[in-house]
Order: sequence, then structure tokens, then C-alpha cells
Amino acid sequence: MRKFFAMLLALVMALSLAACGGGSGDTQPSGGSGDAQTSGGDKVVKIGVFEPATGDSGAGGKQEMLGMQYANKETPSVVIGGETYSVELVYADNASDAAKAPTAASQLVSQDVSLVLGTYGSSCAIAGGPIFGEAGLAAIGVTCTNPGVTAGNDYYFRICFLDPFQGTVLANFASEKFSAKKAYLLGELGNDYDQGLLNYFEQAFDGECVKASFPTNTSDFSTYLNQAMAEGADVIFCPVSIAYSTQIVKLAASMGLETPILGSDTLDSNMVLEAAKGSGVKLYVSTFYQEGGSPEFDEGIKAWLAEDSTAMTNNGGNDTIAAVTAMGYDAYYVALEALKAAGSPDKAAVKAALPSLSYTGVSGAIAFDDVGDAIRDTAYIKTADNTAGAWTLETVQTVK
Amino acid sequence: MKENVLKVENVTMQFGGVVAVDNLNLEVGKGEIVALIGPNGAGKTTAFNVITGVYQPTNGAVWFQGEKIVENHPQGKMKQQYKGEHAGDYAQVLAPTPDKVTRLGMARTFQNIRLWKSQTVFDNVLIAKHCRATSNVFSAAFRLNRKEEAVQRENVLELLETVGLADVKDEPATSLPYGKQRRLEIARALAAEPKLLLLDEPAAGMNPQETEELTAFIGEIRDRFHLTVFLIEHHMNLVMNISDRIYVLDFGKLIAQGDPAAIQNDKRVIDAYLGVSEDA
Amino acid sequence: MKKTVNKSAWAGLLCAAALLALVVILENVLDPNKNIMVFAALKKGAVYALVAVSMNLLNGFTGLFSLGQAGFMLLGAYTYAILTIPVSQREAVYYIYNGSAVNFSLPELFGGGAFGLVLGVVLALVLGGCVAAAVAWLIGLPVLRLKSDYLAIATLGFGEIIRAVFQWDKLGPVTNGANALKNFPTFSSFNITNGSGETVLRLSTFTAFLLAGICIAVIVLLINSTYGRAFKAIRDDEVAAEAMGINLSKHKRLAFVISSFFAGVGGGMFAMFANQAQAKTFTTAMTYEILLIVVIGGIGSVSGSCIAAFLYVAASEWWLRFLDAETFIGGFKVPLLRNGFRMVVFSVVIMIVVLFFRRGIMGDKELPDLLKKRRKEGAK
Amino acid sequence: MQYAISILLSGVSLGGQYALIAIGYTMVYGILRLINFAHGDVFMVAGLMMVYLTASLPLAASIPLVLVLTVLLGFIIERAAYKPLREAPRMSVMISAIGVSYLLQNLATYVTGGLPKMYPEIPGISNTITIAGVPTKVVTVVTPVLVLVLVLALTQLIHHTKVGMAMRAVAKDFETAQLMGIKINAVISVTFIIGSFLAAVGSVLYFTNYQSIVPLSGALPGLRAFVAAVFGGIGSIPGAVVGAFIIGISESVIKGSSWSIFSDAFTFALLIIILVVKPTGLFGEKVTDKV
Repeated sequence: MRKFFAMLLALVMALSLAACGGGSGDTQPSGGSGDAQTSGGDKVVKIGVFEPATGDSGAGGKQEMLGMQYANKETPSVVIGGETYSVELVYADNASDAAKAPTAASQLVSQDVSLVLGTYGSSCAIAGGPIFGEAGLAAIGVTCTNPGVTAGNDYYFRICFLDPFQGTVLANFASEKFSAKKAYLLGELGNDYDQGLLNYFEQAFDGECVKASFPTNTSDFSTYLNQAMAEGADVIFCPVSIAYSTQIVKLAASMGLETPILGSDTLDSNMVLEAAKGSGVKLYVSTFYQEGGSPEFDEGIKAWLAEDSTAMTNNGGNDTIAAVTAMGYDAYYVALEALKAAGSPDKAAVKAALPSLSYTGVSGAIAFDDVGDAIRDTAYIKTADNTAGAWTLETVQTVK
Repeated sequence: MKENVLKVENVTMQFGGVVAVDNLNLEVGKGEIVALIGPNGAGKTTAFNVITGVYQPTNGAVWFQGEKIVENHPQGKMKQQYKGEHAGDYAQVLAPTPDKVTRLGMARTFQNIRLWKSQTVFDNVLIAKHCRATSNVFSAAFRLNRKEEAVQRENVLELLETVGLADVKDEPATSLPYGKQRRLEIARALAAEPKLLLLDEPAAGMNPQETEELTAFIGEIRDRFHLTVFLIEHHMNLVMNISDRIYVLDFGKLIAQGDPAAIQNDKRVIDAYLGVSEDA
Repeated sequence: MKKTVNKSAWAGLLCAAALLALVVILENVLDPNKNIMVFAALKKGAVYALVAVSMNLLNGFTGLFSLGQAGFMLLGAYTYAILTIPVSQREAVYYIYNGSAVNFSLPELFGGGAFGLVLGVVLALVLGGCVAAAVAWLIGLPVLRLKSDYLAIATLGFGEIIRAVFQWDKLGPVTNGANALKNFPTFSSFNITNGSGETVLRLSTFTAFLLAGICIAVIVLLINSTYGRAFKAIRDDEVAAEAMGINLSKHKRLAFVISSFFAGVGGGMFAMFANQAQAKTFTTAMTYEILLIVVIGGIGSVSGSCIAAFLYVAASEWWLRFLDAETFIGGFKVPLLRNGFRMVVFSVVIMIVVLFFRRGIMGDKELPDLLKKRRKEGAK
Repeated sequence: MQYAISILLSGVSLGGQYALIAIGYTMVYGILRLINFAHGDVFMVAGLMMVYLTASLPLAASIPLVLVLTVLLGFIIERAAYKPLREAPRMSVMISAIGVSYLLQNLATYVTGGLPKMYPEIPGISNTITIAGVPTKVVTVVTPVLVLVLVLALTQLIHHTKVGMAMRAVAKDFETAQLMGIKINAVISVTFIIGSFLAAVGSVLYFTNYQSIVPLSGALPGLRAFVAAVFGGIGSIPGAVVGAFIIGISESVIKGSSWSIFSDAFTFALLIIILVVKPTGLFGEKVTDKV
């Protein structure tokens, strides 16, 4: 019996090898949540969504996808070279794990997408990048801010600002707003995003920095916050992922921490906002988009969220719009522009069209430099209004 | 007496407050078959374990082929607790691991058969040859030791033929009947090319006929491989038939020694065994 | 007797060669983009097969329950990456630390080109293995004295310690701190391109198979040698093994060091597959994954580990992916299907294997054993 | 000074929470010789259940319900994943434990959709108080007291009841206990029930302090608690408690120092040193192999 079992498995393997092409084409995830308007005769162009739906960055990835899904619902078709194509989003979950990113990327390549959007979290982008590069498939990074994503990869573009920029912006803000002389920097051990930002902040900050790192899956931040207080830090800078930042903010709220907390784009999430609600935590985050920047978009997406309960859940249960959602929204339109400019859904043509593209989205003007990075010099800094449970714009910070 | 192969000198083995072996002295001469007997719990297997390096004695020394291989004296907490004698006589600490003792030329079998269960009969014996292999791990992995390997395999085959297990060489060791498993364990010990063979109750659980066969077998291999045999046994028939000399242990202490006839008539031995029903 | 051994060795070699040839042909004949999943799964499968076999050598053949595999893979991956990142790329990779403290690259030292690449990569992988082996030797001194689950938890702890050390900021110029090492030669670097940059011969999957195959072959040779037999004796009965003259500490350390060596090589290959090396990838979860592969394949079966590695990778990352997508059949929304469902199904499958097919796919048998038996039965 | 107090406070409260998890590990190990890798995840699931139950039920109903459900979960896990493997080698059972842990984590990911969940506020213990000038939650003070009470109750149970006697007998010698007519399976179930119950209590305390729950929330506290159990001498309940406090406080101290990235590494280094120097831990009994 067991022998038979073994033989069977071996056989299945052999067969799968032989029939490899067939299997990968079977999966046809629908775009968005039940709004597939693909009618029979239409031509379809596929856009790959390379985002984490699970793991540490799952929450952020989902919010980023919301933007794309909403944009897809808003504009489900595109005219390419005179023909109307309906746009289909094809998803691959990289599980926030760099070890799983290559296969997730391969999945998209095998499904014949014209270009890829994503991913939230730079290390997955770095791991998946070469796969896209090899396949000649262009990828547009939405909110992956690590310089390593585009450096050395001709096929990776991005529409957001970079960590060095963000770190500098926040360091300047800390000095200007709080006249901070001492900063407590907290990041996740081994997370390049956190550590990178901490480094840039340290470099740009005019004053003393105390750095600390916590191991992955930490859920007890009280010692760190206590340490920050004991050190007499003027600001706490913690550019950590949503899972940790909610805990830090929640803890800070319960401790009655008065030191302002600075965060990066990851903290721009309504889950963090929720955690701070009703407390005296002073929370400032730098981000790509501030609600109110495009009232039309705000209204539209809120209406959509109200309609679609799954989307609402993925947004953290309320309709505050995260910057990553706006970025996802813009990324979708950039992708459409690229398709239009290319005049064909062919991935090589799309790639060729990207460098010279420019588009003005809800988060501002988007164009690419020679590395493939967005040319941007503005970041929004917003603060949490803890009574209303909403973000308010603090300042718009630019760096030359 | 001929030159001795094994000498146990003032060995005391104490576990906490319990003295398992108390000041044991014995000698095994070259080519002899010597038996160690005694009621259950007398400390026979413990003595074996001390000789083969499984336990480190609390005090005393063991000599093998004229060389001191084991020595110890009470240390630490044991200094106060020690109940034995000759505490001051030994200063050195010599504690070889069992494998080292085996490589010196001593091989043993176990009271409860300990064969390598997943291996075939052939491999069980072949593995015992490993301690005599000279090749290092690289030459072994890359088959540079082909000659040695071939010689080993041949030797094992010969050995299996000698002990009458050649026809079952590819069977799993555990599929053998009990008597053959005992025999295989002895064959395995022989493969380690010992000078001294220690058998821990080789006839345990055997019926009279099997015991008889085993008695003949032990004599046979002694002659063929020029061995010295030291054995623990409860089957008095076997013991009396093949032993040149016998040592008797009771409560860890040596109570008698001598040839089979003398032991059979020894008052202390009879007393020690009284009330203990032996199936001999 | 001797002859049949030789014959089966030749047969094995022939099969391996045929498999490699098949891989090369498939990779070049099939559309590389449409079938990229196949090759991604094959490459990852090859890497995992090697690591699983190395773990099996320890857990299955020597009976040492160690959970340090990911830690040793990390050592191999980092060594490989640090030694092979092109000098011109170092500035970009180590951008936080303004360049690397290691300022050479093995492939370039060997003069670059195809020859330099092959030699450099192989040497870097071997060195990665050696670093892992050396660390294993050190760790083994205290740890290998521990028994079963204590050993498991201690090695698991060492894996975590290694990870923390590599993420340490102070070592940044060497390890790049928390940042990923990248831009080193990957499997795809072995694709042969013509002058205009077009790929004429794809050898990336072939390279993965060849490297893993050679390593696994060496492990198999070792297992079937006198040392391998000694390992199995230790697994079956430690006391008897020691009594038969097998030096326990020496042999356990040997098995630990060799297993770690191949885990290190596997780690280097994993970096080649993943296009980057980052400490946070090599978590306990990865060790568990490999352990599950070993269990599914059968503890004590090399071919089982190999088959299970491919099945595991293909199932978890490819075949079951459709479970993650919300699917509509007609107007009907298939229930339960959404993100994360794939892993739920997958872990249920694993539990079923662990509970009901306890001996795994192969038990402790090898593929040739099964074929032989079949033939024997047929003859009867 | 304030800083030192705050570190000590968080260390003590952390230690108490680890202690509650560690007891589960140590009891199971004492009886089955199994590192129950899923225990940390049971702890996490208890937290998640609380989140989902309080969404629709009042707190007074959901806390007991969580305790009951967690106990049930522990019981089911034992019956489904460990009992069938009673005769199998120890490694198989351990692998099964890893499998269960994997399953629980993936299930949690599926249910939560990978989003962090916020633990509800529990009136009374969520409030902030000030001790020696350091603001902290009431739970920080409640934890060690509760741990002491529970441990005392547990020791009473083990030393003065029939079930307790059976548990001690099984821990001492599995086979003999079975021959003496002790219902092994019942004893093991009781062990898992007690362990899960304490884990559930621990989860209420822990997540009140650190409110966000992700599927991996149980993994690290679980591992640390296990280290604590080994540190104290596995199988010994006082050992587990003492070990947990030591681990909790030292973790807290290291995190407060400039070596914070090595806090986990330190925990494991401590474990390895203990294992090598005194393999049976602080309070463990010595075992000798029989040849």
C-alpha cells in the first residue's frame, strides 16, 4: 500500500513536470471583489499584483491592494493601440517572506502579465526583482522605499520617495518642530526597512541618537519605551511595521507617554490611528498622501469601502484612507498610462515606455529618473488627532 | 596460573549511598573461561560495566593485558560518602570511554540483547569492524578504501559462516529467533577482534538444548580465535561445564572463588543461593 | 555481490545523467516565461532537497535531533554572498556602511568570464560549507553531549544566536547588518548568452540540479561507507555502538559537522535561488519546514527527502496557490477560498501525513530498494 | 532609578506571564517527555478567541468562555495529535507538535486575514497606576500575585489529591504507573487541561499588557517560556516559575541596555550554558541511563 502511495506520488511529480504549462494557467483570480466586468469577447490585459496578503506586512499589503482594486473598479478597461482591453489584476501573495518572494514572482511571470505592481516591503521586492528582470517584465514599486530595490535592476521602477529622503525629512522635522536634541531610535532587528531608516535619520539628525532594536515577533515594548524615557529622549523615532507600531502606540497610550513619536510611511495606517485614539500620544508620521489631497478620490473610495465589507475589513474596519492605498491607486493608473504609451500589452513595450512616462496622480506628480526612482521632493507629515481618530496634516516637508 | 589478561583490583562502585560492587578483586588468565556468578542484584553487570568503561568506578583499578586502563578514587561529595576500602591507594584518574576499551581488545555482549535493529545480520557484524578500520572519513566516502572494505566484508562473511549465520546474512537482525540473536551478538563482538570476550548472561532465556549448543559454541570460538572469555551466567550447567574458574559475588562482595567443583561445594555459595530458586 | 554494487552504481549515475539532460532539454524547449513556475519550483526543490538530505543525515541516519539547520544555511548563504558580490556592486549593496570591508570577489579573482564564474561560485559555496562546518564543530563541543530534545532545543537556540550576530550593526561592513546582500551570481548567471544579450542556452535549473546532485551523491556515498554504517549504529543503539568500539563523541561530531557543511552549501544555493541573502529569512520556521520535508519523505531515506522536497515546494508554493484566490464558478463564490487558506490546507495535509503516514513516503527505504523488491516479486 | 524600577516591574510581570506558560510546558514534558511546541500557539489562540468573543459578548461572559474553550483546545490537540502517537518514537510526537503549531498559526492567519488584532481593554487590570513614580498597568502588579496563587493551588492539587498523585506517578514511571492501573490517558488529559488553562490565564494577562495579536504572537513567548522551564529543571513546577522570573527579568534588563538586539540570543545562550553545565536545570532530578 505504502509502496503504491510512493509510486503514485512519484508519478504525480513526473506528470506535473510533463504537463507543466497547463497547471499554471488554471488559476484565474478575479479582479477586486466580485466586480469582474469581463465580458466574453473583450481582450484582457493582466496586471500582476505582487503584494503580501499574509505575514508581517500583510496589513500594509492589503491596504495597498485596496487602492489598486478601487482603481480597477473605477477604470476597468483601457484603450491600448486603438483596442479596448479589460484590465485584470492577478495576485500573488509573497507572504512578506523573502524566501517565498521568488516563487510568488515566478507565479506572476507565468501568468503572462504585462507589468507588475508592488510590493509593500522592500526585501520582498529585492528578492523578486531579478525574477522580473530575467523575464523582461517591468515592475513598479508602490511604496518600497529601500534604495536597493531599483539600484542595479533596470526593470524595477517606483513611484514613491526613498528611505534616505524620508529619514532626512523626519530628522529635519524633529529638529524644527520639537527642537529635539536627543532622539531614541527603535527598529526591528534584521528588518532592512527599519534599520535603513534609522541610519538615515541618524545621519541627518543634528543631535544625539540612542538606537535600539527588538527581535522579530516582540510584543513587549515597555522596556524600550521606558528606556526612551529614562534616556530623556526628545523624540522617539520608530519606523516599524504596522503590527509593531500598533503595539508601541497602544503601549505609549496606556503609559501616558508624552514624548512625541515619529513614524515613517508604515505608521500611516488607520490601525495605528485606532490604537492612539482617545489617548494623549503625540504621533507624527511622514507619508505619501494626506486625505483631502484629492477630495474626489477620497469620496469615491470611501463609498466603495462602505459598500464592500471585505474591503472595509482589509482597511482595518474603518474608512480612513491610508497613504499606501492612495499610492496603490496611483500605481494602477501609472500602469494604465504605461500600457497606453506602449501601444501594446507586450511587456517589452511596456518596459520601454516606462522611463519617459509622467503622470499626475492623487499623491502628486510622478516621473522616473535614470535609476527608475520617482522624482519627488515632497513628503507629507501628518499627526494623529486622537479625539477625532483621524489624521490631520501637520506640514509639507521638502528636501532639496 | 598463566599470564593474566584481565585484573580487577580493589574495585568499588558506589551509587550515592548504595555500594553495588564492594572491593572486588579478580583475575582472568590468558585462554581461560572464567565465570562470574551470584544471585540477582549481586553487582555482576555493574562489574562488567566498570571493566568495559561504561561506569567509572568509585575506587580501584582495572588492568588489561598488563596495562592499567581504569583507575579512580573517591572525589568531591563521594569523599565523605565513601564506604569502601583502599580509598587512599589510588591517585590517578583513568576513565576511558567504552569504545576505547573495545579498541584495546575487549568486546562484550549484553544481558538484554542490543542488536542494531534496523540493520541486517551482515551489517550488524560489519559495523563492528568499523573500530578496526583505518580509513578516514574522506577516503571512506570517496571509496578510496576499497581494499580495506573488501577485506572487511570477506572477514565478516567468514565469521558468519563460522558461527553458522551465513544463510541468514541478509535478514533483518531482529527477525532472527532468540537463540540466533544471541549468537549474532557474539559474532558481532568477535568482529571487533577482541582478546577478551565478555558475555553477559549469554544463555538467558534459552531452553536446555539451546544452552547446550551455546556451551559448545563458546568453547569452539575460544579455541578458534584464541580468546579469553569472562562471562556472567545463571545457568549452572553451562557455568560448571565450561568454566575453568568461577568467582561468586553476593551483595557486591566476592564470597568465593575456585574451580567448578570447589564452588559447587562451597558453603557460602550455597547459602547465598538458598531461597533463590534457580532453574539450573 | 561486488558486481551488483557496481552495476547499481552505474545505473544510478546513468539515471542522474538522464535527469540532468532532461532538465536541460526541458528548460530550453519550454517557454521560459509560461513555465517559470516549474523551474522556480524545481530550483527551490533542488536546494531544499540538499538541505533536507543534510538534515536527514543527522536526524535520520545518526539519530541526533538537531534544529540548527537554518542557522547553518545562514552561514553558508552569507559566506557565499560576501565572497561573490562583484567589487563594483559593493558600494551599492553596502550603501549604509559606505562599502564593504571585504573588497574582493572570488569570480573576479579567477579572472571573471565563464571560467571565473564557475570556479568562483563553486569555491564560495564550498567555503560557505566550511564556515558552517567550522561553526558546527565549535557548537558541537558543548552541545552534542545533550540528549534528544535537549539537543534539539539547544541547536535551535544556536540558530537564533547566529541570526542575531549577523544582524548586529557593528558587523555591518561585513554582513551588511539587517540589509540584504544581493547582486551576487545566481543560478540565472549560468544561462549562456550570446553577444547581444539574448539567452541561447538556459542552464540555471541544470546548475541547481547539478550542484545539489553532486552534494547528495557525496552524502549517499558517505552513508553507505563504513562511517555511515557507524552513524546508523549510533542511531539504532548508542550503548551497543559504543561497546563495539565506535567513538560516540567523535562520530556524532563528524555527522554534525558534515551535515552542517552541506547545510552551508545548501544555504549558499538558497541565496542563489532567492537572489538575496538576508538573516531574517533563515528563521526557525525554515528549519521546521525542512524538518517536515524530512518527515514527509521518511526519516532515514535520502530519496524520500528528495521527493518530499520537490512535492513540498511545488505543493506549498505552486499547486495549492489557487486556494488563496477568491474564485467564482459561474456566479457562485467558492466558500473559504481566500488569502491564507492555502497554508491552512497545507498544514492539514502535513498533519495527516504526520499522523497517518507516520513513516513518510518512503519509510527508511530508498527508491532502488522498492524497484528491486518489485522485480523480486515479479520473478516469483 | 525610575528607569531601573520600570525595568524590574516589566521584568517581573513578564516573568509571571512566562511562568504561566512554562508550567504547561514543564508538566507535559514531565509526563510525556514531549516539548509541546504548540503550547505557545494555544496561548496565542486564547488571545484571539478573546478578541472575537468580546466583539459580541460582554466581558464577564467571554473571559470564562475563553478559559473553557482554550482548555477544550488543549484537550483536543492532545487527543488528536499526540494520543495516536503514544507508542511512536519521541521524535514523531515532537514533529506532530511542530505540525500542530504550524496549523494553528496558519489557521490564525486565515481567520485574521493576517491583520493584527487589538486585545480588548479589561476594566480593572488595564488601568494605569503609578508605582514609585513609574506609570504601569494594574496587570503588572496583579500578575505575580495571581501566579503565586495559581501555583500554590496547583501544588496543592498535585500533592494532596488523587489526580495529583496519579500525575506524579506517571511522571516518575510511565509504564509502571500504567501497570498499577492508573488511567494514563485521563492523567495526560488532565495535564493538558491544566496547562491550557494556565496558558489562557497567561494570555489574558499578557495581551492586556501587549495588546496587539498576530499569528506569531505565541511563538516567541512560548519559546522563552520553554527555555524558562528547562532553566528551572524540566518537570519541576517551582523550577519553571523561578526560571520564568529569571528569564523575564533578565530579558527586560537586556532590552533596556545597549545590547538589546541580543536579548533573545542571551536567553538561548543562557539555556545552552545551563544545559551543558547542569543538564537537569536548577531543580531537575538526575536521571541515569541504564545499560
